[in-house]
This record gives sequence, structure tokens and C-alpha cells, in this order.
Amino acid sequence: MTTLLLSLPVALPLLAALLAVAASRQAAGLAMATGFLVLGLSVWLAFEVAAAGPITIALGGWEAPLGIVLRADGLGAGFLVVSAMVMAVVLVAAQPSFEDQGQESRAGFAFWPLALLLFAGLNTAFLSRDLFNLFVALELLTLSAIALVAIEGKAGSVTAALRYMVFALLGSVLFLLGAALAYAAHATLDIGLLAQVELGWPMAAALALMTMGLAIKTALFPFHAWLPPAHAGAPAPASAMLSALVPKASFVILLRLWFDLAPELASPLLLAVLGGLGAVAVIHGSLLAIGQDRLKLIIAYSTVAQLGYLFLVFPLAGGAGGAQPWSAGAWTAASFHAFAHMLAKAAMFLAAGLFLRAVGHDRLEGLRGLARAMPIACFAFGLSAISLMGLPLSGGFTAKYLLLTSAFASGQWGWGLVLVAGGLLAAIYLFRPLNLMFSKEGAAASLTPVPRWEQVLPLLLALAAVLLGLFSAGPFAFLQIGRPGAAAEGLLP
Amino acid sequence: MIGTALDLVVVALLVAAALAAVGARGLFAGVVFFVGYGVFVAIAWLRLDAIDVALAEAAIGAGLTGVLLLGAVGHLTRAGAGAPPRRPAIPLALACAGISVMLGWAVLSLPDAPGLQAPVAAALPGSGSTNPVTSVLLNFRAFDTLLESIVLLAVLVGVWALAPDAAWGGRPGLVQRVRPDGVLAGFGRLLPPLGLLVGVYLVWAGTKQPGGAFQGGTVLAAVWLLASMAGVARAPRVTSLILRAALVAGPVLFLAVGMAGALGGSFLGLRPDWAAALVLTIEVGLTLSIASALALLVLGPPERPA
Amino acid sequence: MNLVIGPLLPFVALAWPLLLGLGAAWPAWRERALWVLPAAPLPALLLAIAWPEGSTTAPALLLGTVLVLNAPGRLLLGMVAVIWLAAGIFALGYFRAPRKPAVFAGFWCLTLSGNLGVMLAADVATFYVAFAAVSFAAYWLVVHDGSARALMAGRVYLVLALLGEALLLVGLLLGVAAADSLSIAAVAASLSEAPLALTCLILGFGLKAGMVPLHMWLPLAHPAAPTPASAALSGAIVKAGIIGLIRFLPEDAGLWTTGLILLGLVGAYGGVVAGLLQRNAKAVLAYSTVSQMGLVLAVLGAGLTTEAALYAAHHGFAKAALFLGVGVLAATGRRALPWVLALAALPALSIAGAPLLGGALVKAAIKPGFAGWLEWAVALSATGTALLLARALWLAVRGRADAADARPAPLLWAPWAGLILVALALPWFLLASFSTLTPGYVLGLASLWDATWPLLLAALLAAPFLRLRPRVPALPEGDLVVPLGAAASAAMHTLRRLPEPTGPHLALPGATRGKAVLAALEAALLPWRRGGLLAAALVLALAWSLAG
Amino acid sequence: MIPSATLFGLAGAALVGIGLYGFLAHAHLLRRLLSFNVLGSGVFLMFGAAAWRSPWIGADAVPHALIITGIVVKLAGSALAIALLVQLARATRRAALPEDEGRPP
Repeated sequence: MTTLLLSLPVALPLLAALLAVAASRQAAGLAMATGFLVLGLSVWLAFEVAAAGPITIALGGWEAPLGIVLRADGLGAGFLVVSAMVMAVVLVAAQPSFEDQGQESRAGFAFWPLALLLFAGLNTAFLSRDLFNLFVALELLTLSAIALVAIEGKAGSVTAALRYMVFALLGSVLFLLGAALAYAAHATLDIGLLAQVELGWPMAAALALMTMGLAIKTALFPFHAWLPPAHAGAPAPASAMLSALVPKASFVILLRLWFDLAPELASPLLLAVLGGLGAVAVIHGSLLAIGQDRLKLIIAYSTVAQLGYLFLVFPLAGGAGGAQPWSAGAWTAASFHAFAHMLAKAAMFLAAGLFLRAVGHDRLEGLRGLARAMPIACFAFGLSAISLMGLPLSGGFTAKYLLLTSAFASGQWGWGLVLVAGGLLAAIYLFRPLNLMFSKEGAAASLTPVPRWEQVLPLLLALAAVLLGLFSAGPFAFLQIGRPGAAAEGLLP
Repeated sequence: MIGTALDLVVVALLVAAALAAVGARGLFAGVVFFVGYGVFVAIAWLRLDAIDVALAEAAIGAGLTGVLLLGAVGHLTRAGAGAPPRRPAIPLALACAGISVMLGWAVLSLPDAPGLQAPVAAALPGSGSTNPVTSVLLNFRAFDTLLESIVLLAVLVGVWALAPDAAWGGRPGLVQRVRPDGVLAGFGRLLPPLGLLVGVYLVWAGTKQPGGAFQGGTVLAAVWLLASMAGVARAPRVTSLILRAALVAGPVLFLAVGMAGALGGSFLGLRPDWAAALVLTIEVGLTLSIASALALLVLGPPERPA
Repeated sequence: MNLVIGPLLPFVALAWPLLLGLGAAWPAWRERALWVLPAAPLPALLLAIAWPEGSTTAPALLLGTVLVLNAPGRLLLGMVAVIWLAAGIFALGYFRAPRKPAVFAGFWCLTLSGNLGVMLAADVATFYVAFAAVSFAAYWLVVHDGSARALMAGRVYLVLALLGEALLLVGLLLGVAAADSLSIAAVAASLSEAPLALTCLILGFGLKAGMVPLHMWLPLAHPAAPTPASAALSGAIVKAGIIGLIRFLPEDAGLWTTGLILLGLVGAYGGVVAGLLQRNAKAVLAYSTVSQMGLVLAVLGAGLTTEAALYAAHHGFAKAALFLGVGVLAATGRRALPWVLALAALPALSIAGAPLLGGALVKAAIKPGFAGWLEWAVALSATGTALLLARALWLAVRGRADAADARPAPLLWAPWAGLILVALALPWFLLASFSTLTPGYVLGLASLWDATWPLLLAALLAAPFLRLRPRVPALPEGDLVVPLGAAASAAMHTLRRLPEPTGPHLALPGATRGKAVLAALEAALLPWRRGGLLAAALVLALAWSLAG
Repeated sequence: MIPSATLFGLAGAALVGIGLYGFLAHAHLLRRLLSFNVLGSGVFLMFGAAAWRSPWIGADAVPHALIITGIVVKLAGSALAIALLVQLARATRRAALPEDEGRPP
């Protein structure tokens, strides 16, 4: 049973993608069914993990180092569940734009297999323990994502896709170089086995290469400039996947490198560089988001900032700090933040897509008074904004709270200031669209009506983001399952 | 001693060709140098006793990539698209040299650890192939190979998605106009049967000797491309069901075998007594899909209204 | 995993108002939404009166919610429930044609739930969430009537509430970090080693409880709200700050022991002086709250926790009764005035500590905390209180109904009378368990005299004023002393001038330029060569540092 | 006598440097892509050379298989990039990203 539970989240999207190519008429239904099926399986898997601890399977029956090992621990299964939630909703939301209307169309053909392959790549990245396999999974994920960026076919989106491509190629070749060095030095690619060997100079170079490669793929400042045009230019369901899900794959691998594979090797410089760039990303991305006049660009720049928070986990919980009592909080906070961002950002992009469809453009002034015409979607946008700002009771709040506690507990005040400043700046850049949406006077004269069920979809995700904060003790405990060095007690009673 | 001298010559040629390819003044010259560079890389692989890799490098790394690059040069020239010339960048050169030094140092300080020769040899019987590379590809690390064959498909979908909306349903690539009695047409008629033979041999041999689905598939793709350029065979429409079926057949087969294994307790596991037959079946299926995907990637998206 | 471990009622008490508040938003009920107000605090009342002590846990809620029912919390929980119940009934009679009843009812319920939550919470996360709920939701109660004065008060309230929340959050985070636990008890125990956290917490709670000099919002906000909400604000909501101090103050608060006593006494007297210069009955009552809370802070500084809770509870009942009394007097004509005034004077006398009333008991209870000149200072403050409340009643009488035979409706006077009764009687029952005294002590001659002389002094001081009626200078609400007043009015001036954000562009100075600079920076990061060079250089630096 | 593994490993390191320089320095996207392919084969050569460090046991088949996979993935990336580039060239008549030739993006 465990074999199926671990392999189906990867195999099902792959199979559905292949079938979607062959029978594009049924692609939409196939994709939606796959989304919910994988969600169900992931939840089931999560329950198994919660009951029995981390689950490991060796593919083909070949144990590492010869074969590839998949492992579902709290972190992997948690990401699996949340990304499946996002994916299931996004695939449903994509149906009106991409379902075949009798005749097969270009975008209608391409969207579904690409989305499903992205899904498969993502799930593999969350589960796999093999560096080279992770490389292939990242390639599958990234190439599908790039194709989705270009799917509008306009010159702007092709430029954005090419720019993304160049950064992605650099990121993946650096990661591959690191993986190759790791194998050359220790004749294994398995993270678990590499964690047990004495690591020398080749491995130091390998880790530096992989870290930079993954940081570039996660769009860490200053390698973020490709992200806003790429995410803002894609159709809304694609934007939701790109912004909410894609960067998390490389980030999870980064977590595995520095908390599973070589925690003791992390140098102060590495931690400072990652945390520092993350902090700059928070401020820089937020300030730029304040300056944008198009809703989708605001949301995309907000992604730059929100991804920055994730990197604060390195100075707060990495290296020598990993043995400290506060590290569990910071380590978990990173995952929490990623979860909250996944849910809230996907909701925001879906809502923005509906606004765009209703108004015809996504310039801010078009939002004036929209709350009366589309109350549900505007409410969903507001709820997601609450989580992004980190207001109490939302998932974003729990994450920031945990990060702040660790920052104070470890005496690293500076990071705490960044967190507070980032929350304030988020309130400022989200205030403008919200204020316009809920303003009393003026409303777009002629709105294209948007069916109510479509407005409910972002609301579901936004509610999940808030519920994550309301019920955070369970997820907190779940994430600890299989956490390396989990002996250090957390901050919870 | 002679071996080292030979190695040094190959290395010198490699570096020189790489410098020429990267630094060539003209775009076309750069691509030609790159194809030459690919040949030297293949030779280097032979020196390292990696015949499978050498075949793959020659067929895919130099051959197909070269064709893709040449095709792109043609498209860019026709579109009149240029770019500013390269300006020398000293800090960048220093940083790249630094990376090389770092890697060189890493190479020199690799610990004296043996690779996985022993485990591979131990697992080889019952893996379905006597060629260790094929065993790794289709059995020990089958998941990588499965994903990789699907990456090709993902990219093909992405390339097709760049077609103009009106051209959807048409045939991939621009229509070739070939003189019916020209040299290309002659080659186009003569070479395909030969290539077909080579390709099929490579696939069949792959289970025992160097070769396999990727190398064989590339040769078959080349055959198709040649025939299509010669006007002998026309690419089917992108909506063709047969084409779509051919594209997904290999990965679907692979995945089906893998899922069957999962029902038996291990995802992508092959029963030792059936392994040989399964490996061959998967190889054949993959070859078909890889050949069609590679050929279609070179042809590019459909560009004329259907 | 069990959702809730332990009795369910504490959660019901918190969730019930929220459910009612949501129900009030139901379109069909919107017009009659106010009817939910009296029902909202009922489960909490049951909990406070008839439930055994103990704790309840919901491991999955927030970071693991723990609610505890124990002595000081139970008393204040009951006080909150009773005041909100009375105010809720009063509101039914008070609002003829309510403005946006559903919004009012919704935020009323949310504030109530938060107010109950702070009395029950035993873990930091729940406490903070409840505190934030009571702080922010109360804003809508303050600005309910939508007048310029209310909006102005609301703005000041919001700014200071935000400041308080920020202080509180930082303090809690630091405290949790120091204690390495989310339990309030553990945090409190470790606060004596974390002076910064303690300071942040005291300032945050003090702000809510009207501690000088953070009290400025209080005399603005309490009078601005509709009368039932004023009663809840001054009677119940300020006690959120008091319970915070009761729960979090460590045994050894270091310098803050003295600090609290001094700031408390400054508030106790300053509130009297500033309150006497007011022209509005509700503003005078609000300053009286500042003054009384000053005393409670001093008691807390002296280390008498349970006595402080008892004093605060009595003040809650009596002050809420006084606020409602202003509303009752406003509905009373000349004919019924003597009776109503006589009743209205009872809670005032009680707060001033007149013998045999509940207030005399609680005043006696806190006396052992002070010695020497402090004892005198505390005792003398009752004189100020008496003067202040007399002025409040005088102002309220001037605002009585025009029609001579107007009578307050039962919905107005019944809850009011009920509150007065509780205020006068309850201390008799609780004195023994909340202090070292017994009720019999209060009947002794010495203590009767102790309770009487400040009132006599007050009467002596008031006599010349009543006779001569000099023109007293007026002090604007919200300003305590002249320099602070000037600063505050300057601040208020600025606040008034702040444009309401309307357009999509924030009119910040230099925004355009900053935007251009940022865009230039972003453009400078975009070219591939720069990014690539940076990546290569970082790889080298990281590899070097990792190998070292 | 220098072992082939060392020699080709060092050659691979050099090729990585050459390819990386071209990849980062060129504004012309096709040249950038060509350099990326040089960079990639340098990585593979390093990897493959390491598999030949113990010629007396024979070559390690695992890196060989991984390299074949890598070559195919690299081709896939190049194919998508080239298709995008051709579209860009047709739409804008340029073969470089705007910011790399000093135009506003």
C-alpha cells in the first residue's frame, strides 16, 4: 500500500499528461480528476505518515546507492498535500479558459499536459531523495513552467519566457554540476547516504554550486528580475501555479541540503548570504510592489518579497543554530510560510484573473468599487491579503510569529526587524487594491459577468490559508515528523 | 605514455574547438565549430571507454543539437534578427576562470572512492540486459529515464504551443521545396533505408552492447527528417491521432510496466524472469516515441494555416 | 486526537457571541440584530457563576489553545458578562432607530468574545488573539454614531491601540523566547529575567488600562461611543489591561514595582484634576476611570493581585452603572429626578468609598498594600473621586430630559438598577476570599471613619464652589496636563489634517522619486551579465567559506 | 603518465569555464545557447572522467547512464529555448533580450 501511496502522486499526473496529449478532448476532465485524486492520496499519505512516521520506498526494489529512494516525511508530505490542494483548485479554475470548445485549439491542447507535468515534477521534487533524480524533476517542472509562461504567444510573454529560460538554465547547470561532483566524490546521490559520509573539499564546492543553482531557481534576490514579468504575463491559472508552487520545489531541496545532507557544514558566511539576500528581497520586492500600477505585477512582486522570508530560515535555524531550541520554530516557520504563501498567492492570482476577465484589464483604477459586483472574489482577495500581511489568525501570522520568536530567542534582532518591516510594507502595497475594491463610489460601467462558482474557487484557497493559522498546532507537529535533529524541542507545549 | 599523448591531443583539440565555438566571429562559423567540438567530445568519450555516451553525444549532442542550431541560424537570418557584438568582460572572465580552478581543484582532490561498479555487476544478472548502462537506464534508475522521456514530450508540447493560433492543426515546420531530381532528393531516397537499419540495430543491440533507445531513436529521427527534407515523407498534422499515439506510446508503456510493478510491491520494479522481455519492449516503445519527438522538435511548430 | 480536552463550556462561552454576531449579519435578521446583544454573554455568565475551576485544552486550535477558569479570572469574567448583559439590555431601550444595527451587533459580539477570552486564556497565542480582538473590534463601537467627534476619537484610539498591540506582541515574543514556552504562567515566571519584555508588556497593558501618559485615547473614546458601549468600554474593556497585568506581572518586577505605584498615583490624581475641568458628563466619568485604574495599577505594583482584581471588578460594575446612569438621567424629566438622582448617586458614593457600600470594602481591602505617605495618598484620592463624580452627576443632571414628566423606560432603568445592586452588594460576599479581611472589619468604628473623612473633606472643598460658582477653565477631552495637552493637540491636529486615502496613489512626499530610484535599481539588476557575474562570484565565495 | 580520468576531468573543468563565460557574456541568445551546450558537455565530461578513475575494475556505468539522460534533457532545454528565440526574432527582429542591449525591458 505504501508503495502505491508514494508512487501514485507522481505516476498519476504523468499518466494523465500522456493521456491528455493523446486524447485532448478529454484533457480538462482528466486533469481535474487527477487533481482531486492526487489530493485524496496525499491526504491519505499524510495520515499514514502521521501514524507511522516517515515512509520510504526504493524504486524498482533497488536500494540506494544503486537505485532511487522516495521518502515521505512530514516536510515532504506536508508540501505534497498543500500543493495538491492548490493544484486541484487551479485546475478547476482553468477549465473555463482552456477546455476545448468542440475544435481543439492551440492553448487548449498545450495547457493541460503542461500543467500536469508541472504537477508531477513538483511532487517528485517533494519526495525524491536522489540528487540527480531531483535534477530531472526540476527540469520537468521548469521546462513545463517556461512553456506555460509563453502560452499566451505574445511578444512580451515570449520575452519573459526566454529570460526565465536563461536563468533556469544557469540554475539547473549549477545544480547538476554539484550533483555530479557529489557522486564523483562519494559514489552516491542519495541525500541520506551522503549525510553519513565525511564531506571534503569536493563536496564543499558541490554544495556551493547546488545552493546557488537552487537559489537562482527560487528567484532569490538579485536573481529575481525574470519573475515578475513572467508571472504577471501568464494566464491566471498558470500564474497561480508559477508563483505559488514552482519556486517551492527548489526551496524544499535547499532545505534538504542544509538540514538533512550537511547541516554541520553550513558556514556563517553561507547563512549570512542566504539570509541577507532573503532580507533584501523582502524589502526590495515589497517596495517595488508598492510602485506598480497593475494588479498582477503587484502580486508578482509580492512573490519576490514573500520568497525572501523563506531564506531567513538559514540564519535562524541553520548551521550551529540547528541544535538550539529555537531552531525547530524557525525551521517549521519556513514551511508554514511556504504553505500560507502557496494558498494565499494562488487565491490572489485566481481572483486577479477573474477581475481581469470582468474589467478587461488589470490596471488598478479598474478595480474601483468592484466589491459590489464581485463580492466573493474580492473577499477572497482580502482574506489572502490578510495572510500575506501576516495579520493574526492567518497562516502567514503563525509563520511570522514563529520566525520572530526564533529571531528574538537567538538574539538575532535584525531579522525580526525585517519581518516587521515586510509585514508593514505588505499592508501598504495591498492597501491600494483593497481600498479601491471596497471603495463606495464609482464602479466599472460594463463588467463581463463572472459566474459565482468561479469566484468561490479562490475563496476556498484563501480560507485554507486562514485556517492554517487557526489550526496550526497539528501542522506544526506534523512537520516535525522525520525532521533531522528533531530531538531539539520546539516552542510548543 | 602513448595513451597520455593521445589524451593530450584530444584535450587540446577539445579546448581549441570550444574556444572557437564560443568566440567565433560569425554565427554560422560558431555553429560549425560547435559540431566539430561535438565530434571531439565523442572521441573523448571513447577514450574513457564510454561507448554508449559517445554514441549519444555524437547523435544528440553534436548531431541533433547542431541541426537545431543551424536551423535557428537560418530562421534568425531570414528574420533579420541581430544582436550587439560581444564586449570583452574582464571580471566575468576572471570569475569563470575561478570556477574552472575550483572545479579543477575538486577533480584533483577527489577521494579515492570506487564507483558503483561492484553493485552494478552484482545486480546485472536478472536486470534484463547485459549492458550495464542499459540496466541502469531501464531498471536500476528507471525513474530518471521515465521522467526524461517525458521531458522531451513536455518540451514538444511547449514548442507546439508557440504556433500561431491559425496554424493549429497544420503540419509542423515550414513546407520544404526540393527539386525532385536534386542531390538532396537523391540522398533522401537512398539514405533512409540504410539509416533505418542502423537505428533498429542500435535499439536491438542496446540490451547487450552499447546502444539503446536514445541513440537508436536519434538515428531514426534523422532518417525521418532526411526523408521529410527530401520530400519523400510529409510530416503528419499535429492533430493526427496516430502521431499523438506514437509520441506517448513509449512513456505510457514504461509507466504501465512501472504501475504493474507497483501493484506487485515496487514501483518500476521488473520481475527478474520477465526483465529481459520487458526491457526490450520498453526500449522499442521508447524508441518510437523518442524518434518522433526528436524529429518533431527539429521541425518546430506548425507555421502555415491548416 | 481529541478536539477539546476538558469541559466544552469555556469554548462555547467564547464561540457563542461570535455565532450570534455572524447570525446578526443574516439579511433577514439585520434590522433586528440588536436583540442578540443580551443573549451574547449568557454562557459566559453561567461559566463564571456555576462552573467548577479547571482548564480546557484544544490542541489543534491556534498553537494549542488552553483556557483556564480560576479565581481572579473568574471574577473578572463574571464582571465582564454582567456588564455586557446589562449594557446589551440597555442598548435595546437606548437605540430608537439604530444606525447599521447589524454592524454594531457584529462588532459588539466580537469585542465581547475577545473581552471574555482575555479572562480565560492561559496560553500566549490565545491571549494575544483575544486581546487583539477586543482592541480592534472596539474601534467600531467608538465610531458607531459616525460624527466627526467620534471619527476623531476613533482615529486616536486606533493609532494608540496599534501602538499597544505592537508593544504587546514584542513583549510576548520576547517573553516566549525567554521562557521557551507558550504558557502564560511560564512566561510570567521568566519575566523578571527579561526586563525589556516586561517593560513592553506593562506599557502595552497599561495603555489599555489608561496608564499615564498612555491614557489619552481613553477620555476621547469612552464618551464618544454610544452610552451602552461607553459602559462596556469603561467598565469591562479597560479590565483587559488589568487582567493582563494580573496574569503576567512576575513576583519580582524590579524597578516596575515602584514605577507602577508612582505612575498609578500620578494617574489617580491627574485624572481627578483633568476630569474636574471637563464640560461633558461622560468625559468626566472617563477621567474618573483613568484615576481609578491608576489606583489599581498602584495596588498591582504593591503586589496585591487578588485585591486588585476585586477592586477592578467593583469599579467595573459601578462605573458601568454610572455611564448607564447618564443615559437614564437624560431620559428623566424634572418630576422623577430626585428618585433617579438618588439612585444614580449610589454607585458614585460607592466608588468614593462611602461607608457600608461595596466600595468601602474594596478600599479597605487594598489598604494593607500601602504604608506611610502612600497610605495617606491612597486614602486622600477618595476625596478627589468624590469631587469628580459629583461633578459628573451635576453635569448629567443638566443634560436631563426637557419634558417634565419624562420617565426612563424599563429597558433603561432595569439593567442600570441591577448593576447598582451588584456593585453595592457583591463585595460583601467576596471580600473574605479576595483579601485578608472579613466584612466585619468594615463595620468597625475606625474603618467607618476611614471611609467617611475623605467624603467630608470633599464636601468642604466643594462648598465654596457651589456658592461662588467661579468660571473654571475648560480642558479639551483627551488632554491631561498642559504640555502633554499641547503635544496631544498638535498630534491631533496633524491627525485631523491627514488626508483620507482615496485615490490609488498614496500622496507621500518623495514617492515619485523613490519609485524612479527603485525602478532604476531593478533595471540595473536585470542585465544578464551582472546577474551571472554575481552568481559566479557567490559560488566561489560560498565554496571557499564552506571548505574553510 | 597522467591518468586519463584526471586529464579529461581537468579538461571538463576548463570547458565549464569557457562555456560559462560564453553563456554569461554573450548578448546574442543563440550564441548564449551554444555556449550553454559547451558548458553542459564540460559538466558531463568531468562527471564521466570521474567514472574512469579505476580503469582496472572497468568504467562505472551509473554516471554513463546519468550522462545520457543529461544529454537528452539538455537537448530538450535547447530545443525549447531555440523555439522561443525564433519567435522572439520574428516578433521583434532582435536576437537578444532588450535589457542586454540597453533597451528598456
